[in-house]
Amino acid sequence: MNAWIPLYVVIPLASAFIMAILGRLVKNMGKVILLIELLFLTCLTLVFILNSKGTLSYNVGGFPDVGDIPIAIYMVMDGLTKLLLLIISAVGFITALFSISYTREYTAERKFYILFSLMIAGMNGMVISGDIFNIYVFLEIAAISSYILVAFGVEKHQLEASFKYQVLGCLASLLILLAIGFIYWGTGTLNIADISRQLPYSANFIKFVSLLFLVGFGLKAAIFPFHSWLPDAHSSAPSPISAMLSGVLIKAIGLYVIFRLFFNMFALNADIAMTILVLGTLSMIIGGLMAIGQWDMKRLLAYSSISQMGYVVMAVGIGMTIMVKDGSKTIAAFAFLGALLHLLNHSVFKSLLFLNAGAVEYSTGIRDMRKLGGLAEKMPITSKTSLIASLSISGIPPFNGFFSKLIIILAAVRAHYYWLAFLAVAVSVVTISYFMKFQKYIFYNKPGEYDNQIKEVPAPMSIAMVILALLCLMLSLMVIPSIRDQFIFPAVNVLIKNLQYSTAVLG
Amino acid sequence: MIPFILCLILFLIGLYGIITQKNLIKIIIGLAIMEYSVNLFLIMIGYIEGGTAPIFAEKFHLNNYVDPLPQAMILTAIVIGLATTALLLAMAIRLYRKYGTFDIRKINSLKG
Amino acid sequence: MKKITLFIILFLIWMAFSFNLETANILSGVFAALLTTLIFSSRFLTSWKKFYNPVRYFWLIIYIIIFVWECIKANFDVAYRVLSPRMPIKPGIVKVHSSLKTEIAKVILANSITMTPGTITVDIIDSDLYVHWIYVKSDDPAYYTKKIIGRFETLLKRIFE
Amino acid sequence: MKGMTIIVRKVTQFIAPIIFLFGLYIVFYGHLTPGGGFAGGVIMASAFILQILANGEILDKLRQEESGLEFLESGAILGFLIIAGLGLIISSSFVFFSNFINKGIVGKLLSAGMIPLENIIVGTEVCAAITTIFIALVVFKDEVAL
Repeated sequence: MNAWIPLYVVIPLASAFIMAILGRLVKNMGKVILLIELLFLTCLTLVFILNSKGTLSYNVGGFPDVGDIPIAIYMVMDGLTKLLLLIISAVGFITALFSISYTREYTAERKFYILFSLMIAGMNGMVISGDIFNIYVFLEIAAISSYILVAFGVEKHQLEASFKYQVLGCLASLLILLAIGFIYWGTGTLNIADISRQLPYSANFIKFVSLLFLVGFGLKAAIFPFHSWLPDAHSSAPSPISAMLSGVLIKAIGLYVIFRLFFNMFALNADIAMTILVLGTLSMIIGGLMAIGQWDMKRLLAYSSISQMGYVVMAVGIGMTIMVKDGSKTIAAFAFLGALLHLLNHSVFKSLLFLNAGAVEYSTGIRDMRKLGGLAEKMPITSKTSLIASLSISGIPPFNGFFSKLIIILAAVRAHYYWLAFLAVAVSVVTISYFMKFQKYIFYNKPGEYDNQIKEVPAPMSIAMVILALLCLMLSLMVIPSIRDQFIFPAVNVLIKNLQYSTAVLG
Repeated sequence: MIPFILCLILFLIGLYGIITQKNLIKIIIGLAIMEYSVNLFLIMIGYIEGGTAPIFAEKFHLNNYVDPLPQAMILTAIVIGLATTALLLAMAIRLYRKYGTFDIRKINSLKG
Repeated sequence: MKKITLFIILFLIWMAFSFNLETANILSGVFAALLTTLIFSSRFLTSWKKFYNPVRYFWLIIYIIIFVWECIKANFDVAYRVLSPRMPIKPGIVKVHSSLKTEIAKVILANSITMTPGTITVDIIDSDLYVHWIYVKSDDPAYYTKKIIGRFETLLKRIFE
Repeated sequence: MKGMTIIVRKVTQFIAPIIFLFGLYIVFYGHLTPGGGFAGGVIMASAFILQILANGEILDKLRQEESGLEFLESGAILGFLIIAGLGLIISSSFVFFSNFINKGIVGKLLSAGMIPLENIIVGTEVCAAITTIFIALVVFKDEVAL
């Protein structure tokens, strides 16, 4: 199986440049190649999840270790990686399906698919790479293509949002690079597994570097004090890209790396754990409260992303604090289960909501909720799928959002963080309220003033939305123990058995 | 020690530029300055007093050459920095076409 | 023919860069020179025939000697003006009429003037050179034309025309 | 865009091919001397940039050149991936980026296995990319406001 690992980077990169060459000769080549590529990657990931246990590692270039110092670039595939790869390729596939009709309005349609594929390559490479410098390189590939995709329509607000996103993104990348420099200075290696073996180095050094990493990747993940770019960038982008950014990108290039670095690279640290817990809680509350006041539907969804990511970060923070205090591993595992399940679920329902918003915008050309209304009869598929997504994100049974939120709240209670459990419930109520607003003003209020005849969106868009809505229901099955053990538990194990990473990778 | 302090000062100059300047181009220049300071920091990590270049030649000593890995990292970082700077400049030109100004206070169609 | 000229020049430059006579090096030199020739030949100098005239090279050597001599003289002149406490400068831009016909000769003349300390060519418009001079000795056009470009011009005519 | 004065134009005519040749030299000797694909590619691109700046170009022609360069760029990256992927297929243990060509004697031009090939591809790519960036910025600046 090991030889298949580099394909996660090779295939998206190669197909991007094949599109660039063949795309100008054959029309619609890009769409076909992108869909095939993402379908293949999804199947490959499923095969990996179902067939292989434990950690796989692969060294690029085939240089053998000298003594016990790893020289080659490592690619590592463990439970957490597989989960993220599944999210990236599956949501990517559905979003690409949606884009087929959505992108017709663009003049440089071909380039959209090239950049999409490059973004996939960057995220895959980032998730799969085993050393921090390659994480930085792939981070930049993903980030640069996302900067361009945000501004793809070259309208006023898109350019402005993209510029803001770029300045903060560059700042984050520089801080990350600086932190990587410090790590190399302190340890003389870049391989994550090898760095974690070089422990212990001085506590102040670790705190300083962790702070740099936390700010850098916090900016990429839009955790609370660093979130200011997200509402602009995610709401201005073309809708499939908003779905990719909110559903996948902030997880793959932000949260994933935070988990990987703070669990597997650094030893767990009480201060960092507390910081993560507090930041997660704050972004959960503030994102939720900011979302209520929004009238632009995509902006509302963007703020809701901050809030939902806050849930994930908070749950991970709960688990971290328990593990730092040497508390019960079962409760910590429970918290991580909730976090990762919510990560998976959020990628499904948030991309679905952004696709719904995109469908509404595609048909009516309006994004302001006050001018919309009464679309439930005219756009039945969009309306029903968005209802499912809204119920799911608000945590109504039997949809997937309910289970993950329930697990997070239960974990908070079992860890004796009663006030966090209370806040999580309260924010859940806030979530319900702003999604009721979303539903009411777009689909059920009195009809707005539309110039043209409103029709349901074309077939590929509807199919994409229906698949995601079905996934919203099906992911509830993740709580069944046998499925959970197959999909989520390997990922939870990576976080729980945080010190076994280096032995698993380097042997 | 002094080179590291100078490097930090360069970093702070760039940060100051990003935070205080109102002109898009000046913000980009601030970012570029920060990037150079980080690159400079990386190259100083690998430096050895009196070390030779890490090239296999007659004068090569196995125990006295500067670390080539930070240099490879910097080359990569420079390429990435080139891409980001070029993209930022392209965006700035497009923004100038739309708004007719580089002043960030007048570019504010996004609110909330 | 223009392409062959460019090719030969480039190949010689390649050999000067690499300075070894391995087969692989010569072959790569041929390849590199060929590629460069194909890309740049359309924009290369039009008067390539002059490269094959040995008399011109002779005059070129003489020109270089004279140019270096003029440079040394001008260096002392400028050094005197810089070091002298009274600062005897009187800067100004003068328009110098050149009787050179070809563009390349005019450009070489302008560059020579610029490289000589104390004078800088600002622009060439048709056959007039605008020269910034550190000490404008006289207002008489005949005088300063002779002073600035007199010795260069005759030689350049022999080299390039 | 407009060109520059006759001095710059005439000097460029003579100097641009030499700059380009020097870039090629840096690329070809990348595995023996300091430099390599990236540095050589930048030098090569500077020859083109110098020419465009000195002589000036018509916007339509620049657009045409840009699309041609895009083709070259994508092809170069694809070539790099193919070379890297050949290692995956040819070498016995499925090693991505494996250096399977004979490595030769240190110090000779034909040595170091695939590294010279990779240098040449990187040089092409960087040259095309930097020229594209320059042309794109010129086009953005000169085109009529939308």
